[in-house]
Amino acid sequence: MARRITYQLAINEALDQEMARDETVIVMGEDVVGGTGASGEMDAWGGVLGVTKGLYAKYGDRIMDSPISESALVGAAVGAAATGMRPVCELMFIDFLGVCFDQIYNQAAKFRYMFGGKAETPVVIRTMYGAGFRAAAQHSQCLYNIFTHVPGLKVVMPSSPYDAKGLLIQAIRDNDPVIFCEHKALYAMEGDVPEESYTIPFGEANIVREGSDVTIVALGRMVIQAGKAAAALAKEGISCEIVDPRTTSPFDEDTVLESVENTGRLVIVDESNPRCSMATDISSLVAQKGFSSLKAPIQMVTAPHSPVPFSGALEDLYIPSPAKIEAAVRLVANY
Amino acid sequence: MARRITYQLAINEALDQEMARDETVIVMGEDVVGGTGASGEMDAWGGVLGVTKGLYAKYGDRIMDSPISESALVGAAVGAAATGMRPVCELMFIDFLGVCFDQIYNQAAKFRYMFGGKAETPVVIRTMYGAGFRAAAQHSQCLYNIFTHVPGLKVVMPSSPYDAKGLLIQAIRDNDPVIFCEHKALYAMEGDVPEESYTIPFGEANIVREGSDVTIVALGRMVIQAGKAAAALAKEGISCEIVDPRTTSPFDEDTVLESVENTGRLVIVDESNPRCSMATDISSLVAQKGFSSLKAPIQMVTAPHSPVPFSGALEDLYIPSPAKIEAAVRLVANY
Amino acid sequence: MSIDLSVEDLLDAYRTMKTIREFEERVHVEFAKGGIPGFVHLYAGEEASATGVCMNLRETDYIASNHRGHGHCIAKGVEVDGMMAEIYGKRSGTCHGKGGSMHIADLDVGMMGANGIVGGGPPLVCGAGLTAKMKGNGGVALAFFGDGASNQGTTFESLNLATVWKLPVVFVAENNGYAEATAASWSVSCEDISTRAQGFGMPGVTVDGHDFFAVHKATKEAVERARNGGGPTLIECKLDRFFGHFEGDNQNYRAKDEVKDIRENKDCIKRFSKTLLSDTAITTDDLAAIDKEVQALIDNATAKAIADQEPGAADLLTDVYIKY
Amino acid sequence: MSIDLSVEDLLDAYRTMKTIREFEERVHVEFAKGGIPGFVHLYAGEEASATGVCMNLRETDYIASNHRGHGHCIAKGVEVDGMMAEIYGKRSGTCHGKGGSMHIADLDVGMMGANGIVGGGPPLVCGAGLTAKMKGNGGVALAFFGDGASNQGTTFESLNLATVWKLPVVFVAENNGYAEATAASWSVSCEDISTRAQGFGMPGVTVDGHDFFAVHKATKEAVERARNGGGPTLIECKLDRFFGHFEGDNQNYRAKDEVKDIRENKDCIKRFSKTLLSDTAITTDDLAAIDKEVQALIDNATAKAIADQEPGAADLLTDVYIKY
Ligand SMILES: Cc1ncc(C[n+]2csc(CCOP(=O)(O)OP(=O)(O)O)c2C)c(N)n1
Ligand SMILES: Cc1ncc(C[n+]2csc(CCOP(=O)(O)OP(=O)(O)O)c2C)c(N)n1
Ligand SMILES: [Mg+2]
Ligand SMILES: [Mg+2]
Repeated sequence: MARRITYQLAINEALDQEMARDETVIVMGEDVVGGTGASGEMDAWGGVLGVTKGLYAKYGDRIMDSPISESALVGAAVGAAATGMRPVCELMFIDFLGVCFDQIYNQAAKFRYMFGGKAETPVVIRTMYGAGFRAAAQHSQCLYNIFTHVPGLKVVMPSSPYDAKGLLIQAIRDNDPVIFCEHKALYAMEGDVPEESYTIPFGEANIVREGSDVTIVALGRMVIQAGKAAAALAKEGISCEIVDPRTTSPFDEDTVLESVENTGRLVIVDESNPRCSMATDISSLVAQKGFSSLKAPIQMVTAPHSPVPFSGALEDLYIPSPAKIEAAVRLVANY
Repeated sequence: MARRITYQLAINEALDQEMARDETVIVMGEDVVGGTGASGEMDAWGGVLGVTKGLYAKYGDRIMDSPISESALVGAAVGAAATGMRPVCELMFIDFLGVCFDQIYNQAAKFRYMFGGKAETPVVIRTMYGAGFRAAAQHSQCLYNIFTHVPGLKVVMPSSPYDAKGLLIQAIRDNDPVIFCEHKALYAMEGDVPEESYTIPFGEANIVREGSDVTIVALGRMVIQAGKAAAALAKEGISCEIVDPRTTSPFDEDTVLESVENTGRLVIVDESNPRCSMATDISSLVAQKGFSSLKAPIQMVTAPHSPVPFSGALEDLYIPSPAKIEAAVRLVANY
Repeated sequence: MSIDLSVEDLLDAYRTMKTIREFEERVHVEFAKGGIPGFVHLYAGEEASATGVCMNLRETDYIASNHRGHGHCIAKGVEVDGMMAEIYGKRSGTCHGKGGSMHIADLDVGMMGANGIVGGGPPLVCGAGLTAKMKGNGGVALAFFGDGASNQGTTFESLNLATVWKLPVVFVAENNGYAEATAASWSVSCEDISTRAQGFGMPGVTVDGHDFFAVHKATKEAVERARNGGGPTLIECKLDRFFGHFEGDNQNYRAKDEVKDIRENKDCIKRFSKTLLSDTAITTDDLAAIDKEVQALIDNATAKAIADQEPGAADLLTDVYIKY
Repeated sequence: MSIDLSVEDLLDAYRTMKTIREFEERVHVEFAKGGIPGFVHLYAGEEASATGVCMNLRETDYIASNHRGHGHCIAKGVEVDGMMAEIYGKRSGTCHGKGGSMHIADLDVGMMGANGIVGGGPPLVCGAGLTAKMKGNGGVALAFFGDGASNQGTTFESLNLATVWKLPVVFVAENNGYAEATAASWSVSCEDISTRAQGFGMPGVTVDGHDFFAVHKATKEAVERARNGGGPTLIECKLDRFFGHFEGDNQNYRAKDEVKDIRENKDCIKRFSKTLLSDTAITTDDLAAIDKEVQALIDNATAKAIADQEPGAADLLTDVYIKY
């Protein structure tokens, strides 16, 4: 039975259902409970933006706050995963990966390979990314490219409440380390979400909108921006197909290549900085394996090569807008 | 006056000459002196592979060892740079960025922008990268893609002793943070290097070999591998042009695009893992801006999407080989 | 109490504390009105710390701050007009609107930046201390960080490095009892943060951070030691914040009347004024004059900030690099 | 001395120490011959630590190790044949040749891995300790790390977290006086690493790491405390390494006769044997029999490792993911 709930609630529900299903699922992070040791209420925050709210009341010590020690926190999640638990660890903002990255890419990601298959590390790292909150350069980054670069990590970027729930349940049941990237500007987005538990397999792109003239591959929140652009372009008679990869690693090459085979034209929309990014990754895939289908140069719509500015006026210019996507689509459509 | 010296000595000489020239240039890192506080000789190591050997005798306290505390070490270099020094900080292996990355990408790289131009951070981070030493998954990575992704950082990858010296001197004089990536398998490489001080500007690619049939863009040690492949291919009548970008950020787009305009064919050789990498970055550049020149799909020759294996047999299969480069070139040449 | 500060210094201290307080109270009000974007962390209640500490520093000394940085900025001499405009994201802001509340910096007055990364500052002051040491200019560098940051690896490493390199550095842990919604009494594994100094071979002291004089004295000793080559010190100031972790925080992790009690009984400015009036020649008129002055300063800064222009497209890509 | 271990246990301890020693001496010789690739860090000289510690652990308890991990592996029960083959990068290696000396792991016997990252292990044992705590199985997790690693932020954070979360964890700092070529007396900012325990609200103790019995006793107490819900402990073992930091290190940062003196006067196995012979019923014949057995074990492991096949192309891309 589906109801309309928010992206944020969808995530909360996924955690709740998995914790109920499997005792080894535990949740940890800074203020994921909130109020630990303090004079007021416990479960005061349920995460800095309230995503884990209410889990403490149901699961008690299976959800735990952490000191501000991300290396120890993430490392503990990784170590617990390697020894029999299924931790879901919150790294509050993806921007903080710099104080704990080693435990992710040198430890969790490499255990299985380095140890010749002698370890499984079913850890999920939930983290918020993206601009739009006027949160400035150290709280607005994308950085999922960095995780995608690393062999051994799976990287998930839900763009809707439905995907958020299904992909998170999948992530928790997956036996490899998963980085689960939540766009903070999507938390309030509503959508149809089944009450029951369900999974969405990794590596299966979602064709969000069918179309015949131009393929738009968009990631995370950019799927929404692309949708707006496509709606406007439809009025001009340009038919866009929007492909949402849903996971950047594994990546569904086939769906993207097939779509480009049909349209011959590709625009990639990626909120992150443009160098060595998902935008370049998808470009290179198509330049290599879809070369003969291409009727126009590939266009990338990305943030510029700069930190995220604080000022709202600047930040709005920074984030790829529907208008910029439309311009890019027109360019390839009229090539 | 040029003499033949090693890549390693070229780096040492650049440091030496810059320390002699400018009092604010200081060097810091783990065992860059070696023997600090110990019962035997000082300057016992001069870096784990001896690159900074002898500088202590000349410059005393201007070169200093560090406890194993990379965040504090790198952060100290960044803080010293922001307050008037020109530190050259050694991050022994690039693989260790995970324990200090925040100070690099959230601090050094962003100061200037976040502070509205109110800071300069002329820090150089020298670091060893690359496979071939049987050093396994945590001491053999490339990871320069990650730095290249970050706005505010410059990234340098010398492929010869001549470039190593000129680029390092440039890096030290540059007023932005620079990541200077030394391939450990190149340290013993010899080449002509002028005794006097000289700089090589950033963002100017080097055409290592001229050719007309296929453009090979190769990075760091892969320039050597590409050279071997090109020599073999020349015997088959395939003429390769080898472009060495020398710096990945800034990146010399023009030279690459011009070369591809002439050849119509592109092979990129990048030792790093293939996702969201320099290989995809260069692919996407050409797919976007050089589309009309392309006569064949772009080929990437990279490491596979896996950690670096320990076994020599596996590591040799892991590293892009001249044979693999040749195969890729033949593929595009015969397309 | 015997006070070894001049009347002028004491009035300056009062002016600084009051400026911070009024600045923060105003930002609180303006934020609630919806005019201020982003995450904003207010320093109100902790003024004795920034002020008592920074009075011991020269303009050429450096501080690194954290997300709760307005007080540190003001105490170190950053212009209030620029700060307010920055918080509004305006062009005349200290950072031309690119930084915002969490990234105010002004290297010209020795302010190395607020910081959005908990534990980001301590490594940086090791560097500033190193610069002073290498240049032999008698400079000192000082890091402000919270109880939460006292658990961050970067902070511990900096304590160790500062001792090993004998740096002229002072570490000031502002323990306001909370890191976001988490109690310090729970997250810090020892009674006093200053206890940790011992494991890092430096003196450690805990002071009442509501007491300007206690803070001033402890810092004076530490700064002198640092200037004289005696190495680093760890000072813990125990204090309280008046507002939530950030603006918008409903603070339900705090006991019902906790803030009310703090405002009534632990207000560092009330306490400081009382001492000034009872133990020095300073009069209520003197203080009232400053209050008025400060009020005007903040009113003016706010009005200007609101009226100022936002940056525009031409500013988006400047200052990423000096030269690319 | 009053010894509260059975003869069987003591002989087991001797066998373990001897196995580590012979293993390392052999790797040293074989490395010099050129047969062993990569970076290799030998544990010889430190055997009393790994052995005295691990005798207190069950197979289901976990340890995390570091780059100098062979001794920890052997003491925790990893098969010597597989280890030797791994160090040669062969297919029959513990990790099928993909890990090498710095990455030997065997989760089945509670060995969470050697580690190429200094300070990589302590966070991981917090996780293993958490698993034990959540499962309520009385398990304990223990991290070995060096004096160098004792300055890494990850280590400090783990000490704090273990106390805050009341984890059944033991931290064993093996202080061999050096981190690479740098003296611990310089890089560690306090006299004893165990001093740092205080700042993390846990008991800390320094023992003579050459003394099997001292190590055993301290660990026994710590492990019992952990198993009984008493939280973490920090143990520092002061000891010495016989070889260089890694194979190929000329050790010119050490005083001329330092190693010779250590081998002669501070050999933990000599010391242990002496005690066994003087204070127990164990005879030289008993020990000689074990020596012979160990010799054969190592000879055999080495011969097999050399003879074994290298992995091949089919192995390059397996085990990156469980399922992709
Ligand atoms: C590395 C990192 N982790 C987490 C956060 C989120 N965060 C911002 S402030 C804060 C609490 C800081 O507490 P404390 O250091 O005591 O400073 P206070 O806010 O009490 O002044 C947290 C967890 C962050 N900004 N950076
Ligand atoms: C994060 C990190 N920094 C630096 C190194 C390089 N390195 C390897 S071992 C070592 C010294 C470690 O010293 P210690 O912890 O005392 O262990 P020991 O070698 O003495 O057993 C260093 C600096 C590393 N592997 N990882
Ligand atoms: Mg606090
Ligand atoms: Mg050591």
